[in-house]
Amino acid sequence: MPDGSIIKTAMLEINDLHGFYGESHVLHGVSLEVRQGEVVTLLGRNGAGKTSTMRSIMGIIGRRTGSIRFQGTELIGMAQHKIPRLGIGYVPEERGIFSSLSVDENLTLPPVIKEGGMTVEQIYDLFPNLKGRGTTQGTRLSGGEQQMLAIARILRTGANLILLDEPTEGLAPVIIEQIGVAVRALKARGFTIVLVEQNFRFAATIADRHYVMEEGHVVDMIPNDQLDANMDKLHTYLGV
Amino acid sequence: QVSNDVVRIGVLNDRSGIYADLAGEGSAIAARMAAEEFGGKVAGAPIEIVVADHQNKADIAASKAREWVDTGNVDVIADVPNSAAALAVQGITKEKKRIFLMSGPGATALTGAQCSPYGFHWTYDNYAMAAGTGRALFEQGKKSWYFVTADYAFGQSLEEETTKMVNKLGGKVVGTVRHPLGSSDFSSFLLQAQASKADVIGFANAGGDATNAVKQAAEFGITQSGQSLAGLLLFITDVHALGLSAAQGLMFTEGFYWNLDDQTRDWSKKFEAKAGKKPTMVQAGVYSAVKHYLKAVEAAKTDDSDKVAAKMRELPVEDMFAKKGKVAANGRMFHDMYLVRVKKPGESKGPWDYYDVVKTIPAETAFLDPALSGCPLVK
Amino acid sequence: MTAASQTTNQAAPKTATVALRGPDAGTARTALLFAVGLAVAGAAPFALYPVFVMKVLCFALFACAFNLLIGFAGLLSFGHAAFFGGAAYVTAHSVKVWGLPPEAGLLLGVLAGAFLGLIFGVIAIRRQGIYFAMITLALSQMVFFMALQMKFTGGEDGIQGVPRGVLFGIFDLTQPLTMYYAVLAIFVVGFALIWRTVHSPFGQVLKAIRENEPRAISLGYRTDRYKLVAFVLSASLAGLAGGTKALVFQLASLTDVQWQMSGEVVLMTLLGGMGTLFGPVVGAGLVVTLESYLAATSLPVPVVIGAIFVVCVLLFRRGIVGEILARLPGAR
Amino acid sequence: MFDLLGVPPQALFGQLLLGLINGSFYALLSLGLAVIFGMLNVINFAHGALYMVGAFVAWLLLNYLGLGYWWALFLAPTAVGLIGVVLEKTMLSRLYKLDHLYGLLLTFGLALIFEGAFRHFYGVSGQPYPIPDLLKGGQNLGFMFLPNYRGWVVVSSLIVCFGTWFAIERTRLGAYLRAATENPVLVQAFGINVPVMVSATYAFGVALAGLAGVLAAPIYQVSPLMGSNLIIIVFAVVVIGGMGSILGAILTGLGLGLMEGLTKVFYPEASNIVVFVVMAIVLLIKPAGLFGRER
Amino acid sequence: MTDDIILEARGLTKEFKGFVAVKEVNLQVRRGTIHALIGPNGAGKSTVFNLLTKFLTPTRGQILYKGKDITRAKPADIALMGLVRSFQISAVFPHLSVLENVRVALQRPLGTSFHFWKSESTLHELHQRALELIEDVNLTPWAYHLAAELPYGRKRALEIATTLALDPEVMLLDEPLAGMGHEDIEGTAALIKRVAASRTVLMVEHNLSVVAHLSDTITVLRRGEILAEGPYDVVSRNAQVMEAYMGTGGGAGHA
Ligand SMILES: Nc1ncnc2c1ncn2[C@@H]1O[C@H](COP(=O)(O)OP(=O)(O)OP(=O)(O)O)[C@@H](O)[C@H]1O
Ligand SMILES: Nc1ncnc2c1ncn2[C@@H]1O[C@H](COP(=O)(O)OP(=O)(O)OP(=O)(O)O)[C@@H](O)[C@H]1O
Ligand SMILES: [Mg+2]
Ligand SMILES: [Mg+2]
Repeated sequence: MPDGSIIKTAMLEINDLHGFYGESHVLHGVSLEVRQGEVVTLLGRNGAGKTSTMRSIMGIIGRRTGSIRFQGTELIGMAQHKIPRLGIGYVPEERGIFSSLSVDENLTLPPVIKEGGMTVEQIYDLFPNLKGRGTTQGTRLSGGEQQMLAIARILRTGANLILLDEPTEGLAPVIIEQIGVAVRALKARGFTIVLVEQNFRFAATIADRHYVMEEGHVVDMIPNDQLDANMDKLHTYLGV
Repeated sequence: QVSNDVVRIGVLNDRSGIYADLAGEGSAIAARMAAEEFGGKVAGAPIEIVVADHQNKADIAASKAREWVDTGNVDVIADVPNSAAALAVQGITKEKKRIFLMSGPGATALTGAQCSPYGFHWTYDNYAMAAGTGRALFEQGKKSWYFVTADYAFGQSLEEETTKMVNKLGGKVVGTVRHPLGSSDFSSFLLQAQASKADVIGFANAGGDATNAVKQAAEFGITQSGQSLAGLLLFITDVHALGLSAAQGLMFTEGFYWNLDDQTRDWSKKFEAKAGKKPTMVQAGVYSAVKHYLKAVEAAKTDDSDKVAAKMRELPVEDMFAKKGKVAANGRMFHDMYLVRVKKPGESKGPWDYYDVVKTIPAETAFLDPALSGCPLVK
Repeated sequence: MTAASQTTNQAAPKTATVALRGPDAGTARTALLFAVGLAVAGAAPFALYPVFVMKVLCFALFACAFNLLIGFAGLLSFGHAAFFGGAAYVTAHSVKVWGLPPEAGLLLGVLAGAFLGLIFGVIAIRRQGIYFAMITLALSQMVFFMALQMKFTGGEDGIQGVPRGVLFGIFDLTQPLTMYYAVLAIFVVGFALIWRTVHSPFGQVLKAIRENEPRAISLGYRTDRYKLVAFVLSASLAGLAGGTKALVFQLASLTDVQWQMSGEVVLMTLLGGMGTLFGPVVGAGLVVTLESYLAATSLPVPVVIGAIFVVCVLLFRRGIVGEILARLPGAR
Repeated sequence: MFDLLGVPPQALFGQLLLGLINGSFYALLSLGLAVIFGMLNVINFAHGALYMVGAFVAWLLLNYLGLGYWWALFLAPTAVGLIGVVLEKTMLSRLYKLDHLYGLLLTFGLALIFEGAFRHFYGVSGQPYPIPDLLKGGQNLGFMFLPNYRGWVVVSSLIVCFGTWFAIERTRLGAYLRAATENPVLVQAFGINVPVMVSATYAFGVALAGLAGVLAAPIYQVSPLMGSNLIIIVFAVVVIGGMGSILGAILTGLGLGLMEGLTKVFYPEASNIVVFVVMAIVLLIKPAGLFGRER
Repeated sequence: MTDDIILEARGLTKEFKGFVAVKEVNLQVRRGTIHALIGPNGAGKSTVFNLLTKFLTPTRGQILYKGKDITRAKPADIALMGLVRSFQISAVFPHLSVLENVRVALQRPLGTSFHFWKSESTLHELHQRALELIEDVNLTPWAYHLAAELPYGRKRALEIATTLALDPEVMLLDEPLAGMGHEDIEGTAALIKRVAASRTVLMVEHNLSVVAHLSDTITVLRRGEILAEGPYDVVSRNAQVMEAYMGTGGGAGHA
C-alpha cells in the first residue's frame, strides 16, 4: 500500500525522454509528471507515441535517453527485469496472453511484488467472464476476455503504478463500464494509474488529468475539470 | 630422362575423416621415409612429395588427381583409402597413364574388372581379409560361422568371400544378420549371433561399426561363452581405439605388424619418432610401394610410366614390409599376411603391443588367384 | 484446423528472413550482370582448370535451385542432397549400364529429382520453418541409407567410370572443352529457368505466400500446391545439377547424397546471399575454391567450413551479393 | 535371418528390453532438444556434437585427471552446460529476433566445428571407456543376459526424463519458461530475468545431451562421429512426437527405441530407416506429430 | 423469399472440449445488405465468423451459400465461390507493392498462376483494373510503395481493395475498425458503405455508432445464442440487449 508520507509527491517524472526503435527516432523529448494516487491519460492519434512512452518506462523500447524517475529512482539504465519489481505493472496494448499457458497460469504468471494486490476472488468478481475458464488455453479466450485477463493479472501483483495501454479496445460497452468502475476502485485504494486511450469519452469519466501527445512529444495537458472548455482544442488534436 | 626433371609423388588420402588415423599424415611420412632412403634423388632427379586430403569424397579425389596429373606434374599417386575414391583415381590414372600405388583401399575390383596396367594394389584387399581369415580360422578348427554384416556392397562382399571360403573348406554358415551402416547399437544382433551357437561370429563391417560391435560383444560376455570373434576388416588403430580389455581374443588378418621382427621394429621405431605412433599396415604399405616404385625408376632410368610399370612387375619386392613379394599381372602385390589374435590386457608389454601372430598366411593362399580376378590384363 | 489458429498469430506476417528481399533489383542490371558473367564463364576454361570450373557450375546450379526455395518461397530444405545425389545415381546408371545418350541420362536424372521432390514435398509441405527443414533432412537421410543399400548404386564404391558419351549425337563430350561448354549451356538454361520462375505469374503467387500465407489462402490460392510445385521445380533443377556432375566427374557416389552435402549447399547460398539471383553462384564458387584449397593444407576442413557458417550467420546474414546489393545506391 | 520370423516370445522380450535402452538415449536427447526448442525456438543442431563432447569430457577426465565414471556423471554435464552458457551468451542470443532458421544454421556450423576439432585432435577411431566396476557384469534374466550397465542406463535416464517433465509442466518455473518462449519482452516486463533464464535453459538442455554422452561412453566408442548420425534420428523422433510437449519427446523417444528394437529382429536391414518411415507416415496422418499442437 | 438469402447457417453449433461457444445459431444473411454481428465479449461472434469462413469446422449444423451446402468446403474453395473474408489484424503482403498486392488477387482468374515459364509482364494487363481499385480506396499516391510502408489505416484500405479485386459476392469483415484512430474510422466506414452497394457484407464490430450507421440488420449474440435480431432501432431498444451488451450508457462508450 502506498505510504502516506509521499502523497502528493511525484510518483513518476519523465523529462526530455527520447526513444528509438533501431534507427527510427519516435519520441522527441516527452516530459510529464504523475502524482501519487492520480489517474492520468495519454491521448493522441495513432502513432503519436503513447505506447512508446509506456514501453520506455518499462525499458522495453530499443533505446531511450533523458530521464524517467519512479519514486525518485532513475529507471534509465536500470536492468529491464528490475523495473517492474519497483512496483510498476504494465498491461500492453496487444494484451500479451500466452497461448502455451492456461488461463490460470496466465493469471498467476506475474510474480506478486507487493502486498495490496487483488485476490483471485476479487478478480473474478470484477471479471465474471474469467470464472470457470481456468484450464482453457489463454489465447482461446475471445478477444475481449483476453483483455480482461491481461488487466486482471496485473491487479494481482500489487504494483502501485499501473500502466494500461488501451484497456477498452475491443470491449463491449458493458465491460468498458466495468473497467471504469474498476479503475475508480483502484484509485480509491491508492493506486496510481496511467492510461492510454483513444476513447476520450471513457477517459473523461475516470481521469484527473489528460496529456495530449503528438508526433513523439507532449503538446498539451488538460485537467479533467477543464475538459469541456477545451473540447474544441481536443477535437483538433485528435482529429475527431 | 625424368619428365620435368622431378619425380613428384602425390599422397592422396583422407586426412580428416574416418581413415585419417590409419592412413592420413602417417602415409605421407612413410612416403617421405622411402624417398629419404634414396637420398631424395632418383635417376638424377629430385623426389618431391605432395599431399592432399580427399575428405573421403570420390569427386574430390578425382578432381585432385586430375589436377595433379594435368597441371601439377605429378608422376605417381599413392595410398587413396576409400574404395570409391580409389576406383575414381584408378580410372584417371589409367586414362592418363600414371602409376597408381594403392595401399589404403580394399576393393578387389581394383585388381579385377577395374584393373589398370598402371595400378598396383599393395597392402591388402577385401578378399585377403575375408577369405584369409576364413581359411586360417578353419585351420584352427573353427568351422561354423555367424555373420554380423554391414548391409551394403562392401559388407556383403566381405561376407560373400568368407562364406565361399568356409563352404569350400567344408565348414558352414549358420546364419547372418544384416545391419545398416552406421548402427551404433549392436546388442540385438549380438544376441541373435549368440543364440546361433556358431563357433565364430564374423563381423563383416568396418570402422565404427566394427569397433562398436566388438565392444558390445565384450559387454554381453560373448567371448566368455566360448565363441570366437573374427573381424573381417580391422586395423591396429581399431584395436588401439577399443582398448585391449574390449578387444581381447578378437582374431583377424593383418598385412603387417610392427612387432614382427627386427626389421619391422627398427623401421617402426623410426616412423614412431616422426609420427608419434606405430605404423599401420596401410602406412607401411605406402612406404613399401613408394620404395619399390623408386627402385623401378632407378632401374629404368626414366619415369616413363610404361617402362616403370614393367620394371615394377619384373623386380621382386624386398623390404621390411614384404619379403619376396611379387607383383602379378593384374597389379596385385603378393606378400605374406598374418592371422593375429588380440592379447589380453595382462599379456601386453607396452603401448601398441597388441597382437599374437597366430599364423602366417602364405602369399599364394592369402590373395585371389589373378586368373580368377576377372582382370583383362591377365591372359 | 491449421488455418484457424494461424490467423490468431498473424500479428506480424512472417517475412521469411531479413535477407530475403533484394530480388526485385532492376532487370536491366541483372541482364548486364548476366552478360558479364556469361562472358567470364565463356573465357574461364582458358584461364582456369576446366574441370574445376565445371564443378563450380554444377554446384552453382545446385545452389540456385536450392535458393529458389529458400529465397523465393521461404522454405529451408535441409535435404537437397537427396535430389542432387539421387539424380546423379540415376544419370550415371542409365548412361553407364543402359547405354543411354547423355541427354537421355540427364532427363532421367531430372525426372528422378522431380519424383523424389514430389514425395518429399507431399510429406513435408504442410509444415513450415524449422519443421520443414528437419523433415526434409530426415527424409534425405532415408534416401542416403537406401542409396547405400540398393544394388544399382554400388554401395560405397559408387558408380564409377561413367562414359560421357555424345550429346545429341553431335557433341563429343569426351573433349574437355566440348564438355565444358555443354555444362555451361546446361547451367545457363537452368539459371534462366530460375530467373523466369522468379519473375513469372507463379513467382508472384509464391512471393505472396511467403509474405502472408493465410491471406493468400483467403484470396483463393491453394498454397500447398504452389509450394509443392516450387519444391518439385527446385528438386528437378537440383537433379539436373547432380546429373551433370555425374557426367563431369564420370562417377556418382555417396558423397552426393550425404546430409553434409545438403549443409554445403545451404552454406553456398548463405555465403553468396539468400534470395539474390547471383548470390548462390558466387557462394558456390567460393566454397568449391575453398575446399580445393583446403584439401592441400593441414587445416581441418570441417572446422573451417563450420566457422564460415557461424560467421555468416552472426555477422553476414545478407551474404556477399546481398551485402553488395544493400550498399549499392538505389538498389534495395 | 528368416528362421527368426518365428521368434520365441522370451527372445522378443529381450529385444524389446534392448530397444528400451536405445529408447532412453533417444528420450534423453530429444528431451534436451525439446526443452531448448521450447524456450529458445532454436533447433539445436549442435546437440549431437555436445552429446559427443559429454562423452569426451568423461574420457578426458579419466585419462588426464584420473577421475572416474561417477565424477564424470556430474562433471561432464556441468562442463557441457558451461559450454552451452558461453554459446548462448555470445552467439545464439544475437539471433532471437530473427527467423528461427538462423538458429538452426548457426548450430549446424557449431556442430561442424566441434566435430571437426575433436576429429583433428583425437582422430576418428574413437577412444575406449570402461564400464565402472560397480556396474560390471550382468543379470541372467532367463530369456537374456542383461548387462548391469544397461539396466542402469534405462533407470537413470527415465528418472532424469520424468524429473524434467515434472519440473517443466508442473511447476511455476515451467510456466515462466513457456511464457518467455512466446513473448520474452513481456515476461521481462513482469520482472523476470529472462536472459538468465534463457541461458540456464540452454545450458540445461545441452547438459542433458552431455549426460547422455557420459551414459553412452561405456557402451559405444567415444568417437567424434558418435553424435552426427544420431542427431538426425533424434530430429525425426522430435518431429514424430511433435514439438508441443515435453512428455511427447520422452514417450516418442522410448516408443521409437522399442520400434527400432523390433525391426532389428524382423527386418534388420531397415532398422536405420524405420524411424524415418514412421515419421513419414505420422506426418501424412497427423502433420503436427503425435503430441504436437498446431501453432 | 428464400432465394433472397445468400448465406445461411442452420443449427450451427461449435463445442470446444465441452465448452459450447456457439449454440444452435440460425442466421440468414440477405443478398445486398450489410449485416452486423454484435454481442458482449466471448459471445461467439468470432467463432461464428470463423465457422462461416471455414477456418473452423462446426460440431453440428449446416452452412448454405447460395443454397449450396458448404459445411465441409475448404477455405480456399469458398473464396473461389465468392465468399471472401478479411482478417482482424491487417493482412497485406508487406514486401509487395500496393499494386502487386491488388494484382495478386486479380491474377488468379487469368489461370496462369502455375505458369512459372511465363513472363511477369503477362500480368501487366491487370494494372489498369488494379489501379482503378486502388483509386477506389484513395491509395493512388501509394500505388508503388511497399505495403509495409503504409500507415495502419491505409493498410486496412489496401486490404479492402485486395478483397474487392476478387469481386466477391459476400464480404465478411472481422472488426474492420478495431484499433483505428478517429480519422480513419470515418473514412473506412464510408468505404465499406460504398463497396457494399453492389454486394453483401457480414461484419463483426464493436463500434456501435458505425454499426448503427451502416447496417441493415443486426444480430446480437450472447453466450453463443442469438439474443435479438433486427434493425438497429429495434435491437437497441431491447432491454435484454441493453443489459447484456450496451450497458446503461446505451453504447455511449464509443465515439
Ligand atoms: N517496433 C517498432 N519499430 C519501429 N517503429 C515503431 C515500432 N513501434 C512503433 N513504431 C513507430 O513509433 C511511432 C509511435 O508509435 P506508438 O506505438 O508509440 O504510437 P501510439 O501512440 O501508441 O499509437 P496507437 O494509437 O496506434 O497505439 C509510430 O510512428 C510507429 O510507427
Ligand atoms: N479454441 C477454443 N477453445 C476453447 N474455447 C474457445 C476457443 N475459441 C473460442 N473459445 C471460447 O468461445 C467463446 C466465444 O469466443 P469468440 O472469440 O467467438 O467471442 P467473440 O464474440 O468474438 O468475443 P470478442 O468480442 O471478445 O472478440 C469464448 O468464451 C472463448 O473463450
Ligand atoms: Mg499504442
Ligand atoms: Mg472476437
